Amino acid sequence: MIDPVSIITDSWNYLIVICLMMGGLFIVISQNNLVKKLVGLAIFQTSVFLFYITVGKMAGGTAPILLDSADVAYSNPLPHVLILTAIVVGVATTALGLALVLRIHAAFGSIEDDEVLTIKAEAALPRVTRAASETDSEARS
Amino acid sequence: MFMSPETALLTGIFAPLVVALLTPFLAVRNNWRDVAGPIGGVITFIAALHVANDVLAGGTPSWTAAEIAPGIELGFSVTALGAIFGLVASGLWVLAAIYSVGYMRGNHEKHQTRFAAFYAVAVHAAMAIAWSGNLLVLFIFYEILTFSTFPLVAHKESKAARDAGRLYLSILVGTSVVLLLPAVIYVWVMTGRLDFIPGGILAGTISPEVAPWLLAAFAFGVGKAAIMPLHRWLPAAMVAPTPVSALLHAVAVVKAGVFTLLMVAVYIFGIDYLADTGASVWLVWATCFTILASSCVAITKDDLKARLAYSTISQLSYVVLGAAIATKMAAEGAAVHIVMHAVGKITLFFVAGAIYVQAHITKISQLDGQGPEMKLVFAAFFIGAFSIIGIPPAGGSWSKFMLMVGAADAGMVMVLIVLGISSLMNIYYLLDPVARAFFKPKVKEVKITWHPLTVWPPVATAVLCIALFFFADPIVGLAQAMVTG
Amino acid sequence: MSLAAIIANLPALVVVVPLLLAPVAALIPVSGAAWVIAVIGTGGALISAWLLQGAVTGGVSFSYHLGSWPPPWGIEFVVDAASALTVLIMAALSFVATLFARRALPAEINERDAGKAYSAWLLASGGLAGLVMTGDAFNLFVFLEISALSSIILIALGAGTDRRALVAAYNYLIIGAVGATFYVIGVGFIYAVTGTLNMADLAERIPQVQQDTVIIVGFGFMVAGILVKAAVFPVHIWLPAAYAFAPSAVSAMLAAIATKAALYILARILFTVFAGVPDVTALALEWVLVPLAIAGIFTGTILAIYENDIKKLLAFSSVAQIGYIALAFGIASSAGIAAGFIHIGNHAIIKGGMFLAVGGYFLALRSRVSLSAMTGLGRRMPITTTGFLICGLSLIGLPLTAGFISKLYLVRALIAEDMILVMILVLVSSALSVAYLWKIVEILWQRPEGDDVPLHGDETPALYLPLWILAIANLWLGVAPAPLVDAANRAAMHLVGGIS
Amino acid sequence: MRDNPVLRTCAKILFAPIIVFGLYVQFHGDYSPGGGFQAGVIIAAAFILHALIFGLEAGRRLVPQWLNLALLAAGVLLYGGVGVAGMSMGGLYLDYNVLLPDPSAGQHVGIILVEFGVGLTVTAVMLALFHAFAGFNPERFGDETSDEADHSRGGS
Repeated sequence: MIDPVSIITDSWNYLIVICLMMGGLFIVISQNNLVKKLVGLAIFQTSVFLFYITVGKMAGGTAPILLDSADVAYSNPLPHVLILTAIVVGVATTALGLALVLRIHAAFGSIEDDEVLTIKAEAALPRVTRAASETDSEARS
Repeated sequence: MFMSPETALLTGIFAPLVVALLTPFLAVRNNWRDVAGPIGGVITFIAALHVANDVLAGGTPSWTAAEIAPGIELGFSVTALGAIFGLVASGLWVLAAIYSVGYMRGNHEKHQTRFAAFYAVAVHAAMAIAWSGNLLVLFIFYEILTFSTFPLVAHKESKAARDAGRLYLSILVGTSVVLLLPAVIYVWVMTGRLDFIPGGILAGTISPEVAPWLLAAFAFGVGKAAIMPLHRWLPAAMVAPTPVSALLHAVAVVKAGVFTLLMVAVYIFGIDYLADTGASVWLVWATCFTILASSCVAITKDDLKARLAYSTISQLSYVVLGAAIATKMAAEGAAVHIVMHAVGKITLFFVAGAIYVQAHITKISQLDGQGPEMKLVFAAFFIGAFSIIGIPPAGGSWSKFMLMVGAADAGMVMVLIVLGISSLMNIYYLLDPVARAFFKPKVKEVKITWHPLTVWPPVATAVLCIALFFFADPIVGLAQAMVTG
Repeated sequence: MSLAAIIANLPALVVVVPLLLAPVAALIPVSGAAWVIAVIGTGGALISAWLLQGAVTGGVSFSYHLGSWPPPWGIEFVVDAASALTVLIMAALSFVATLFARRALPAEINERDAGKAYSAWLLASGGLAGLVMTGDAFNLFVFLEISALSSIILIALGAGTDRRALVAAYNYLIIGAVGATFYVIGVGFIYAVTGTLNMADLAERIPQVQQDTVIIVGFGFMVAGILVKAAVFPVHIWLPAAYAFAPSAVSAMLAAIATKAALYILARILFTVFAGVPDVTALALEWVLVPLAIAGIFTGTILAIYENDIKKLLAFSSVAQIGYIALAFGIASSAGIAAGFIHIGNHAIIKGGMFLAVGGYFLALRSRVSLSAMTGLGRRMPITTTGFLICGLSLIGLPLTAGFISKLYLVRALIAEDMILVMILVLVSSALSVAYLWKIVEILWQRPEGDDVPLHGDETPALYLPLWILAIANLWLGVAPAPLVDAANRAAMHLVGGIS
Repeated sequence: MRDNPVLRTCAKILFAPIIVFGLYVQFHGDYSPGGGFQAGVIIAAAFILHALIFGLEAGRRLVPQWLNLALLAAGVLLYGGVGVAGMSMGGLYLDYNVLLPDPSAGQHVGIILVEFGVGLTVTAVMLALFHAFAGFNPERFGDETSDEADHSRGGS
């Protein structure tokens, strides 16, 4: 009943969205590197942007700027506005994520999730306290 | 009459709390602190007498603070059964307070101030349980009683004491939170009320198929009633100093348990509803099993307090049995048995503590031949044991008689047989220590030190055991008021 | 601005006051002055929320049109019994947490960051308020991210005492962003078939839509996204670390209000937006929400029993408590939803209070509060500990405390729907919660083996007063719960009214 | 890159036109495609270009950190202030009609002010982000293990 060829020809935009979405999510889940995770997140979010825009696009529609003639088909402007907002949110998320990665790198010396996890198990005290306790142990030995 | 019943009600409930709050401040002088308990006890007991008097005259003293949900008020209201329990708890507190001073000082226990304060809080909770206005208030003070006795049980702060305390707490709190509270809420959801009405509130709102399950939730939710297999906490609690075992684990705590069950049977289910639906038949057999099984265990125990503890478990089931038989006479017998057993068992525990303080003996096998050295206390033990066994002229004979008549009314011959066997076993394991003390040769030379404050209270309660045989009328009157309403 | 203008603009003020004071706070380098701004911001929101609650008590609900654009074109703020109650609870709790922050926050973070920290603080509380007020499905996403990003910043500030806070914040960021994006995908699907974003309008149009599959998929994505934000099992994994490593004051605020807003949205989506397709929501309620809630209750409780770090223990307990709220909503009767709202309020004051107490311990000990570190603190910090205990008893739901009222109404709702098995599970879990609380209580009064660890400073009112406000609220709502119960009933009636 | 004359000259030439283009996008936003978000990014690009070519310190001299933060806050406050002004003049939050006696003129004023606020904030945020990442100093936050931290990261 559903023709695979017609899916590809008629809904290629949705297929791209799906591919990007799944790819991005997969990267988020599977990658150990904290920066790569953020890249995956960005791809995942971008797929949603594309999804909204492709939904808002009307075949043969023009940009939604008011024209004088009455029989013009406009594309839906609302999704674009929403996605503008979503992009801003995405930028903020990515920026905050990268800032956290920098701080993690400074604090743990690694941005690999599994390495950070093993360090976590060790002393996680702030620098001053730990340095003090280390000098203590050195003095004793 | 110098107090209105309402004033008496509040005095009786809050006087122990005041004592508890004052105790840390009075602790600057040990004598001030130690006299506060007995004085508070006397005030509470007088208040309890007033309240009981008013109830006998047909009144219902009550006081309400707030309403927390439709049909659930925070307040107190005295039922006939509550009046009985209030009398028992407050009256015996007077003696126990005097006794505990002697015991704690004689034993040079640590943290006596903390002990005295929590002791008073426990009595406060017991009084509030006795006079609670509805099931929820009863539940609240039931929990307060549990928590306030934990520091008493774990008083020695040793590992064994703490482990025992933990077992004590986990069984009592666990059962009450898992079973009792849900049962209370279920009753509220189905009937929209929780107050105690003679004749019960469940008839017509809860189907007979559910009733046995609900009763089971109550029976096992009230861990303090120590129905097997939820009895383990009571022997464990015996690590506490003996005044605690005496007042709390022979009177206040365990009686709070059976009192709760009796209240539930009489005022929530209603005797007639129980009899009509047969919801409590299973409970008759469960309690019969507990009576016999714990008597068997008691015989094997050499530790005096452990033997008394198992005897308590068995006697508690007498009360629950009275409720489960679901005839008027049996319920009355159960109510009277709360009093008689309390007086008898506190005597026995007092004696156990007195022996420990004076001679540092805890094992029955070491009592051989010690009788002549401690004549008074063994005489008290003898009379207390008489009351528990149910031999005239001790008070316990009334309650056992009423329970048997009640069972006969219901046509439960097996119950009669169980009660008979149990009495025989009682005779063996309760009179055995006395017999050994007087008729066997000494096995151990001990130095006896004389502590009068630990001797006169058991003598007083022993006298009370005899007195209750001849003056049981008010108690029986209140018990009759309980079933007739 | 005239009084009349203020009254007319209350719905906006709840959100705008904290949000607009946030940049002001960021400009102030002095910690004390920035704190004053934060108090003004959260206090202003609290007063507005209080007045709003008064306005809806009569059963009226009204909508506030941002920019005077009427819905469904413009964004509206919806003020009804449900949103007003939730916003009041959240505003009150964030105000109390702000009071606590004066001493607590500067002690745990870098002094020069204090202004920016309070800025994020105000953004978080304003964003969460907006989340509840908005009647626009996409605007909701924006507020979701405002509150999430600022919460993440606040959590990362915990790095001043423990660097693992950074990892916790990062994980929350990733999981939260995926959740929020799921929500946006869902909104996209629904928008594609209805052409509207206004929630009330959506509720009308969704039943008329022919493409059932799109509705189901959109609904699924939206609910999944919100469940992540609400930290419902099994997507709660960001929560324990985030609460455990954030600064004390932040933990208290987030634990009290952050997930509550998401739970409210869950109720809104289930019972108003998708009210027209009851077969779809019933499926989600019966086969997803209720089982997950019960699984969460047990997982959280059991993990809490075996946890040694007290903040993590409380966080696991939060997972369990969120389960109770989700379960109450899962019952889907008006009694159940009312029970959910009651517990939203009660759990906020319970867990807020407990985290404030732990904050007090932390500042006295100056180290992570593990169980062993707490040995004997009951004797040495009696005021804090008593407050902690009151909240703790409320957590297990003993009568006379607010927690009991929650349990009472939850169990009543379960019995009324004949969910006896679930009721038994709930009660067993609440008995299990006694286990971890008792573990703490015992240690608090145990005597230490050796000498007492030295404490940094005595108990001061600045630290225990906020805690006691909540402790007294616990007792008060346990004895006289009528205002909360009535408000919750009105909220439930309002939401379920959408179904019939 | 500081020594490359081609880059330096191009940057000098481009700097002003980029800002002008940004302002055009900014102030035409109410009539045609454009607005604060886009304009803010464009203007920030000019400053970032400047900092890339002439160094972080020069960039910081041009827009000091305090000014950056002040602009960031000012933009949000301008946006919110317009909303509050709407409230105080008898309308609802962000109601532009009441700002001027003529609703149409009020709409223009309102949207221009709001978009300007957005533009300011976006410019400031972009700059702040750039400086935060480019000027990140691991020593400030790090511990002993951060020795292998990438010191070459930076603006020059």
